[in-house]
Amino acid sequence: MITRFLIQGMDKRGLVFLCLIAAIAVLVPLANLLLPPGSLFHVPTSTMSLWGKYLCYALLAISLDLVWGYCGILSLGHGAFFALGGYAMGMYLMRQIGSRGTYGNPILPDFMVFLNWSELPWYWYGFSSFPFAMLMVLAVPGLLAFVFGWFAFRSRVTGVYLSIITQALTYALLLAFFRNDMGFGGNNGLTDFKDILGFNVQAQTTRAALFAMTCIMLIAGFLIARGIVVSKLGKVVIAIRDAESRTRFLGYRVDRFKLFVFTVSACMAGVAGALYVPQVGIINPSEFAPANSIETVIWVAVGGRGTLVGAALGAVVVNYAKTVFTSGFMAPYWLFALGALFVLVTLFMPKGILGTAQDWWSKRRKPEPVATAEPAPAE
Amino acid sequence: MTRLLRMIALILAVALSAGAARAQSADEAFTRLGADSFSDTNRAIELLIAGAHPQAAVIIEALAEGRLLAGGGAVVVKTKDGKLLDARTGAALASEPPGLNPVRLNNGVRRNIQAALGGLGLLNPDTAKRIAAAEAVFKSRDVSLLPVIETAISRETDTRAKAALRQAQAAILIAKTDAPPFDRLAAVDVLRERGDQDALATLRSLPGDASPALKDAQARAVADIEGKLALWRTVQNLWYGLSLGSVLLLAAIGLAITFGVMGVINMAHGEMVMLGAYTTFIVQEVIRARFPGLFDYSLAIALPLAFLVAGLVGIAIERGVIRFLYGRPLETLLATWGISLILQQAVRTAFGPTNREVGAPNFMSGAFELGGLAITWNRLWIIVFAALVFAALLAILKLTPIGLQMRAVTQNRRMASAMGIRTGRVDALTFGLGSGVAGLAGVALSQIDNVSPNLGQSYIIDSFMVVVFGGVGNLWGTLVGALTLGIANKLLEPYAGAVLGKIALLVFIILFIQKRPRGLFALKGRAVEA
Amino acid sequence: MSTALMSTSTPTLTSSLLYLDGVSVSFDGFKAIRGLSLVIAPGEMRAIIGPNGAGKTTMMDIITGKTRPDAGTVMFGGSVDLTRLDEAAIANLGIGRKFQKPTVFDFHTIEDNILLALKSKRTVRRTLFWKTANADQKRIDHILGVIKLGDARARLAGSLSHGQKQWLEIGMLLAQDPKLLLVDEPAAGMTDGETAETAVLLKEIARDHSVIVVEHDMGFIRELGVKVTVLHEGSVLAEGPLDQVSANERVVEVYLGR
Amino acid sequence: AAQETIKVGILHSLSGTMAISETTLKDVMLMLIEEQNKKGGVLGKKLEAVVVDPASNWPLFAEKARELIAKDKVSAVFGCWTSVSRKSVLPVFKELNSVLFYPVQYEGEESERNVFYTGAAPNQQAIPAVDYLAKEEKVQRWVLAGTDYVYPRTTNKILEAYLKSKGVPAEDIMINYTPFGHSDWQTIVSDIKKFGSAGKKTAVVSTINGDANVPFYKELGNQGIKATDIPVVAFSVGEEELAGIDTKPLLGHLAAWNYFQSVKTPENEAFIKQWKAYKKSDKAVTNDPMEAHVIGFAMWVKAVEKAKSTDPDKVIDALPGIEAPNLTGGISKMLPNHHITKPVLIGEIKADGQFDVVSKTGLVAGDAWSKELDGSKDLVGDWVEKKCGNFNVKTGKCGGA
Amino acid sequence: MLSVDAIDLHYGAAQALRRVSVAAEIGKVTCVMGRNGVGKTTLMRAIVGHQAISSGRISFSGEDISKLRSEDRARAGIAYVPQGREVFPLLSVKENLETGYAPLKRRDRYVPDELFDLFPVLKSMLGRRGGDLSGGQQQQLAIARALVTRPKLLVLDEPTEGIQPSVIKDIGRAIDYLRQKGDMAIVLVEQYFDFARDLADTMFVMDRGEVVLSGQMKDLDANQVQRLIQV
Ligand SMILES: Nc1ncnc2c1ncn2[C@@H]1O[C@H](COP(=O)(O)OP(=O)(O)OP(=O)(O)O)[C@@H](O)[C@H]1O
Ligand SMILES: Nc1ncnc2c1ncn2[C@@H]1O[C@H](COP(=O)(O)OP(=O)(O)OP(=O)(O)O)[C@@H](O)[C@H]1O
Ligand SMILES: [Mg+2]
Ligand SMILES: [Mg+2]
Repeated sequence: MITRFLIQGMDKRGLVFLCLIAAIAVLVPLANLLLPPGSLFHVPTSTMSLWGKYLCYALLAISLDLVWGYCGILSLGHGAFFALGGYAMGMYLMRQIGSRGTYGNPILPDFMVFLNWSELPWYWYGFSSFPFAMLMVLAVPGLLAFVFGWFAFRSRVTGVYLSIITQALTYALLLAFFRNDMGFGGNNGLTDFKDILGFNVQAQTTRAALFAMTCIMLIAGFLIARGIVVSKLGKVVIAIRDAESRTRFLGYRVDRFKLFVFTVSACMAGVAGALYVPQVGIINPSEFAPANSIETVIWVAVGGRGTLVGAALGAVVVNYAKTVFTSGFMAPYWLFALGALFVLVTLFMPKGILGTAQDWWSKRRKPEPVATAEPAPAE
Repeated sequence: MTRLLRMIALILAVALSAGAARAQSADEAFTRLGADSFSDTNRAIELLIAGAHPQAAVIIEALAEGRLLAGGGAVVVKTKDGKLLDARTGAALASEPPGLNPVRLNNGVRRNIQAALGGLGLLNPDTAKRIAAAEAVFKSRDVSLLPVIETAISRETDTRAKAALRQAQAAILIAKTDAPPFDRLAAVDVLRERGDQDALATLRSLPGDASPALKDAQARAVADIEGKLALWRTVQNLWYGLSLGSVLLLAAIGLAITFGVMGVINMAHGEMVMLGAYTTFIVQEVIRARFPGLFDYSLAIALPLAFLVAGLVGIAIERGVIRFLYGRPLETLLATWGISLILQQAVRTAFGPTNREVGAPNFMSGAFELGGLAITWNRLWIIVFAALVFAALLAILKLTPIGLQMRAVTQNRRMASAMGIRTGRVDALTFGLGSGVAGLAGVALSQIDNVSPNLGQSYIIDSFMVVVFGGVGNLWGTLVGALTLGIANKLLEPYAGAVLGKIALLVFIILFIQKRPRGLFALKGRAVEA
Repeated sequence: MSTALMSTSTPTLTSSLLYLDGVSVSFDGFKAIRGLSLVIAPGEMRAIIGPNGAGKTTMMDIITGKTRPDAGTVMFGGSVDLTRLDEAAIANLGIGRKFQKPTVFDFHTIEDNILLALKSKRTVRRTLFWKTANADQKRIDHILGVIKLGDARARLAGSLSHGQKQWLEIGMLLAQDPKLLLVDEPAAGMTDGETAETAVLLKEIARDHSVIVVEHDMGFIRELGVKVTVLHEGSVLAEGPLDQVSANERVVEVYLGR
Repeated sequence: AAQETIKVGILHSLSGTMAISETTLKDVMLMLIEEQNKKGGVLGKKLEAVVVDPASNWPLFAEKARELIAKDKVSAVFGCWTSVSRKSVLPVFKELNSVLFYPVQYEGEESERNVFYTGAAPNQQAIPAVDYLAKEEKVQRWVLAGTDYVYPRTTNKILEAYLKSKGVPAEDIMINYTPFGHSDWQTIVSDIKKFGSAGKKTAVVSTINGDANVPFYKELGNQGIKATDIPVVAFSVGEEELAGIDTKPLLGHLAAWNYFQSVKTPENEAFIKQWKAYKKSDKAVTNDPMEAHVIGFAMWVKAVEKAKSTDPDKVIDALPGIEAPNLTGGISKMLPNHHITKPVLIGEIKADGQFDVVSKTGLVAGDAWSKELDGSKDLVGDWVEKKCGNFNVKTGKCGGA
Repeated sequence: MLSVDAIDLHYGAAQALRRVSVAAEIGKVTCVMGRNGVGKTTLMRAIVGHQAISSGRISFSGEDISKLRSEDRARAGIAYVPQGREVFPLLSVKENLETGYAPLKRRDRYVPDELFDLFPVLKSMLGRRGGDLSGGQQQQLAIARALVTRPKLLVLDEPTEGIQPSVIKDIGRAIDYLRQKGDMAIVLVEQYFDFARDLADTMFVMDRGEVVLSGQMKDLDANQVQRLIQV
């Protein structure tokens, strides 16, 4: 049943995407590890970790597309789930440092030592165990999304109201995590990681493995998201997006459907965050910044809302553009370029890169009447 | 005038130099003034006063204003109109001696000067100065000034000045263990009457050896004042809340138009506010450079200009981008985010990344007391201004044909055009109005916040919260939302601290929206779903 | 009230499928429904007519849980209090509705619109692992045939004309296979021929379902040939066979016109 | 000719919230490099600046650092402002073994092999400032107001311990934290006013960061708190921040730094002239972190010349002991703990937005590890003898690793 | 007055109108009939300017208006009562009516009393929001709103849909009254044959995007028309 669920109605686009990521997952680490640095096909470690980061963002974008593109929930707080997953992973990595921290305290992380904490807060317990930490990577964002969604969807908070309270959520978490008293390292966050599962996080092989893992998770996330959207549940969810109350009159418990999708999506975002942290080496409260979540929305819009593959594409394109623009002669003016990119995409590619390409493609093949109506706006 | 000052100095000399050696030579004072050391300068002031130097008042005043120059053994007073006088003699100098530098001040020296001038001021003919001087003594509680105060009280005719002097006297007496018990009891009453934070502090400083009766009186007075102060503190917090609310209102009200009425998720709203603030900066720059006399009117001049600048930029954005996006509100988020990045960077490129100085005109500087309430003028004006903007906007939207057309267009653009409404123009005007109002907010915010390229970013989230909390599309909701959030924030802050207070407020918003999923002033009924 | 032809049989709760008694609702002080009582027996088809603004749609809103009444009883199947349930629960009890203004899922194909309405378990798990069985597909095809949109099955519903959407709504109602159908102005925007067809269709449905139809088209009502309730200003003005009510002075005055 | 250059990375935010502070540091580095090239470069090669914009985004800092080192192959990087940006690039510098010069005052508690700290450690700023206030202003009551992040937290911890050790009772210390970018200071300023009216002389020690300062000072001015009543000494407010405020009401409030533009030394005057010419603006101001870069850059040049190589290992070994003139008339020296010696200056705000130096100490050696904190009082950083950043003198062992 | 000459119209790639020609005269009621989805509404949209035509020509009072924007057509005197009413949901009834002031001169900006004679319900509901009205009330509001602009051409798309019989008669009388007044042309889309037959002077019958039958009502064979609009 599960496999059927995962591969049902796979289309060409999805297949291409899957093959591509699978190929990257195998080839890039190999090219990094086996080929000599001089070789034409050698992938430098820095490039690999950069792309590892992009792919984490891609997973985050897919998770957002699932709720926004298909269910119409414009979450302006998805960064929070990403960051929570990241913190769960960060806590594990912190505990792995053991007594190798600067103060040599076997239990307390450095930031606690120099702020005179005497014992480990209870919520840090258990994070020295990898399975527990991984469970938390899923459970913490998932639970938060569940509780938050349970209230919000039951109260029928929709549209911008929902968007803004998700923003309030991430903003509140931002402020809370900034507080040093919370015990998560305040502004500096968690950093200076040493090992993951006994392997040095900095080591080239570990990086390669993390990269491959990111690809695998991206594939898994994509398959799950796809499985959901092509199933009948996916149709219900789209119906909810376009005419929520009508769906209710058909007997669907709209709140449960939304809650399900929202929670799954939050878990996916959490996994993305967890993979992100060991690759960039730091997790800090600025990941909770509302602007980050808005940016995630923008990746999805750029790539093409409601297309999954497009969301991933958007994340990679925008972040790649950022990487390119922030170096070289463009550096002082890169915001012009990025801003212009956003404006131009909206004006000339209203359905995002993928949506526009798809239209163009289908127009060339078989003309089909297109509805001019738009999905019910979120006000 | 000079004779009067000399006389005061004499009286002071008697008062201050009880134990000091009288026969210090004035020379030492002048040497010390040239030594470029704060402790020497302090000592020199003491010496000048103790020695009742005829030029003391002039020198000290010059020192306070940075007009006292010293160097190469000479000490020179520069008069306000730029003439040079020999400090010792007061004689005019023909040429400037070489190597002169202003005698430097630090807070210690400044305090000494203040005390000296304060002592000098107790008998100043200007009532305001006398009151200020009495206040200074109240704070310093300098026992040695008691006789001067008493002389002053006996001569005083102005009731307010007399009260101030009495309070100063009381402050000294409280701590003076050898004063007659009856006088000290009376002093407690005077302080109780005064009833502010300073009185409380003074009362608390009652020495431990006081008589039981005195202690009892003091305890009652303290309790009395504390009760009163607690009440005032609540009022004060409400006032702060009102003031924060008005700032939020100003920041959000433009958004209530572009987002609330038009449905454009306008992420560039903050940048419109920023443009308003920068317009103020430019206006002030021009005024500083060309028409310094107009400085007090700079904000009045900036207001229409900021409205125009932000409004025109808004219209340009609407015509250039937004108009292609109607019916696709989510895309407006993407485009306006892009625009906001561009505007930020444009301002950064044009004006540099650092803060720009926007000064406060005189009528907006300082504070006044209203009962136990300290009210700063700038906050008061901002509240008034916010109220005016709100009323004007409400009138435009509800009472004018263009307001009606704005609402019609945003509810059903196609049908509005079929009614003959020029939708394009209305859209541009509406967006321009919202942006222009944001520009106005920028003028006000430049008075209390940074004028930097990041200005807008710091308000955008709060603005959205306010509009949504109040209920999208309802101007009254925005008003009540802003005030509620402002006041709640300020009432929470003393207990929870700024950070936790803000978190609590955000959680409150989240919970509140569960109760009222369409904001405070939610529209209800069929019409909304249609 | 004039000499209204009140229903003679006293309504009984247990024998009825739908039972409304003393229902009132007001909006901002305006009383849209006042003391409305209505009983539908199992298997009954009832036509409801009445002036614009009489409260017909509002009554359906109350039954389907969209609007909560200020006062009164609304019972279904003799024991279920509808005022305590939400829309989805009421729909799952077997009450289906066609809206006055056709509302379909614009971004789904016509076929998917029907599929979504198709009677089935509405839980998250069931829909997630749903597989369209042969029987289901047959039923969808059948319904598409009935509403004459079989050729257009793959088109997005958003691109349909007004009248086609009306048909699609009827199709969705059929797919739901509810115990009670609430049909708000099914013939609006249809040609005379289609109106007649709709009447035939409804009569067929009414053989094993209870139906409440609201319509302003007297020809159509006559075609149905069932008991008619006339609403006026939120309460029942008259009830009985069409000929009887249309002879009623008040009904002519407020509704039919001369 | 491409091989003939030595590349120097500049890692300062040019956009986002930190651009306000960091952009000038980029400019000053470009100027220094240009100047050095006029003098013939280093080791006979020209220097080439590589500028990137990490956009006030911490993960981007790490990414850009990696790019500079791995892709552009820079010999050294000058950059970062906030602690967290430093923390986020640290692993990269360690992994790829390169050199970072960090020019900003910070909370200490760090000594890394690959990082050279040219800004002040807490003992080079906070403690002398408090000493000054206690001695010169006779302050007895203290408000420690800061933005809620690591630098203020640590600094305040250190100060609290220090003040208590000097006999200040707990009720005379008020500690207050506000979020980043806090803009409504009404309540806090009135609290400070209240705290200060208890009869004892009160001062505020401000570790308020960045943008929040302007509204804070504006509110102080409006509520009429004068420096003669309650002086404020700030550790993060320099000439640049003051450029955005009307300073008249702030006359006499203080700042503690290792450099002020108003210091009258020939070195400084030359530097200011050069800077104004470079910026083509007579209003251009200089500040402390700029001086730190000047010192750091000079030290790096000397070290490279001493090592006759830009190889990071050689440069790192060569740096301790290197001396370079600072702009306030002394010679700063790189210490084995990778911090430098600096004088501490206390300045009062003048009406023109400059500072009047009211106190100056001799050269103070930067402590990587604070003596006031329990966790770190036994630690020393010594990369010359012990080859260790956190050597515990009690146990005789090197921590970590 | 109005003449539509051989227009084509496409929705995306699908053609909705094929060489449709229709004409309407002042003081006359021109009726368009046809089954569901044959393009009646589309034709009306083309006339009021909500949908761009791909070829052909629409002229009004002798001028080519095919390229004009919808608001300019309204200003030229075309008023529209759309299918589905499209009243402004959040504006009060009064404000809904006042939106019709836009093309008027200042002195004409009032709601003529005769409107309230035609639709008395509206008078009692001036303060209620348009979206709260019942379907039939909204329909009446939509017609009244169109008349506020004092149009020269009134385009009505299925105005009787969802209206109670007595009001249908009223609307019929109103249309008749407007025709009698002789200062406007009326284009009426209708499905309800009896109603159309009573009112129409000229009749156009459409099928699949084309006009398949047209002529003076009195010349047409009612059975033929009915056959065309049957299934
Ligand atoms: N949310 C609301 N707020 C205010 N008035 C309302 C609201 N909903 C309905 N009404 C009013 O209640 C009355 C009943 O409306 P309803 O839609 O039920 O009428 P109806 O019988 O369906 O009429 P029609 O035949 O025209 O569809 C109308 O006068 C309408 O204006
Ligand atoms: N927005 C649209 N996009 C694509 N196709 C459309 C659109 N609107 C209408 N159509 C199609 O154009 C054709 C004509 O539609 P139109 O609305 O003009 O029909 P109509 O004659 O008014 O029908 P009805 O009597 O049902 O109102 C229909 O086949 C319809 O499906
Ligand atoms: Mg109805
Ligand atoms: Mg139609």
